[in-house]
Amino acid sequence: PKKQELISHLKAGKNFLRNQDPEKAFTEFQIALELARNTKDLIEEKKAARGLGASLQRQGKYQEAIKYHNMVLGISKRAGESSGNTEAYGAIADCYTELGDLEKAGKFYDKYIARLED
Amino acid sequence: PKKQELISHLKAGKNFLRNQDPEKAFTEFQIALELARNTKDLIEEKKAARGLGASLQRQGKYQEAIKYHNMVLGISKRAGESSGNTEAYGAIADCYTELGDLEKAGKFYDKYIARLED
Amino acid sequence: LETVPTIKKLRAYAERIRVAELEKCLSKMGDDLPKKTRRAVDDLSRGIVNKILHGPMQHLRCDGSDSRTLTETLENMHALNRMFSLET
Amino acid sequence: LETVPTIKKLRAYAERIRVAELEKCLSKMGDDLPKKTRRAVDDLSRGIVNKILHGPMQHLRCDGSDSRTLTETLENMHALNRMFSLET
Repeated sequence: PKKQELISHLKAGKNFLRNQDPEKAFTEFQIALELARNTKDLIEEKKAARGLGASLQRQGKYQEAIKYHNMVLGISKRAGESSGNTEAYGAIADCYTELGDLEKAGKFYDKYIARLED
Repeated sequence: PKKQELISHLKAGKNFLRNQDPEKAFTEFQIALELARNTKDLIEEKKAARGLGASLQRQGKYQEAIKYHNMVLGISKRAGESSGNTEAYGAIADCYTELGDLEKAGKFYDKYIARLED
Repeated sequence: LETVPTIKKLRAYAERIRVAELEKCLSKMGDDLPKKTRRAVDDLSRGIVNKILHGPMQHLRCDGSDSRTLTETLENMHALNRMFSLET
Repeated sequence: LETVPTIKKLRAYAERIRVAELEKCLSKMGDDLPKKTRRAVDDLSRGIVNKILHGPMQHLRCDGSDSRTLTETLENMHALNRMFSLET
């Protein structure tokens, strides 16, 4: 039941993102993140963090978005499995590009590119 | 039962192609083509023709391969549905490239490229 | 560093294609997909895009320590901008 | 016309990736796949590859009627050869 609630918030968040409503998406992913943490569900926690990053990015809040994309990397480390990391590195680099920090963007793109062949 | 026999020959042909045995693949696709024609199954006939073209191409018999790739285009016309045509145009162009007829190859690549966005 | 924005645009270009084709595919496959299938299809779409992009992306990030590499990297960038209409 | 062999090589390059990823995907999805699913997945793989290749392929076939176009087309070819290691 908890799990189902969690999944339905993730789904709602994705739908809001698709329909260009990143504010509402953000709220959904926040609830999902909370639920995932309570149930110690790392896989869904990662999805929520990614959704939060994407929602902020769509709103132009790049600095905050980076925080959540970094959270994805952190969860991967804790979970011992790296799914979603390639995308997270790419997204962080995209954010730094938007912020005009091409140096840092380049460093994260390098990590992203190194993982494209896996 | 006829249909099942047909499908198993198509499958065998594909497996031989995958395992770098285009001669044996050719034989399987020939049987499949015959069966497809007997049962007037245009969709499977097209798959057999494509397989024959690919088998010949792998053997370096480009001129003959073109004949079968053209057969794919002909079947599409008769069937009134164009699945596989993009690939057939590309394959014909590949064959002409191998034969050194870059002019003709270019013409078929143009048809191929025009369909890439569909 | 001049090539960094091109990396971003090329990524976005390919991602648009990936998502559009993935949604087309999922809508054909019906609703009650097993999770395993859903995941395999998603991985397929990412795998193809990532592996195709790998070469171009790498060639936008040559370190430019000698001039030939830098010139080539910029040529790659200009060609990619043209071929994928990334500047419009 | 000089670009024609590059078109062939680029097609082959992308096709190798497509087939490898598709087989990985199908092996994950198990044996008794509904035909519709099998077809949708195949279409997905072709759709992504074709749409990504469309731009580069088009820019290898500019008709070369004026010199700028011809020069650019050759530059595109050289960049693609480099980026996808098509000459080795």
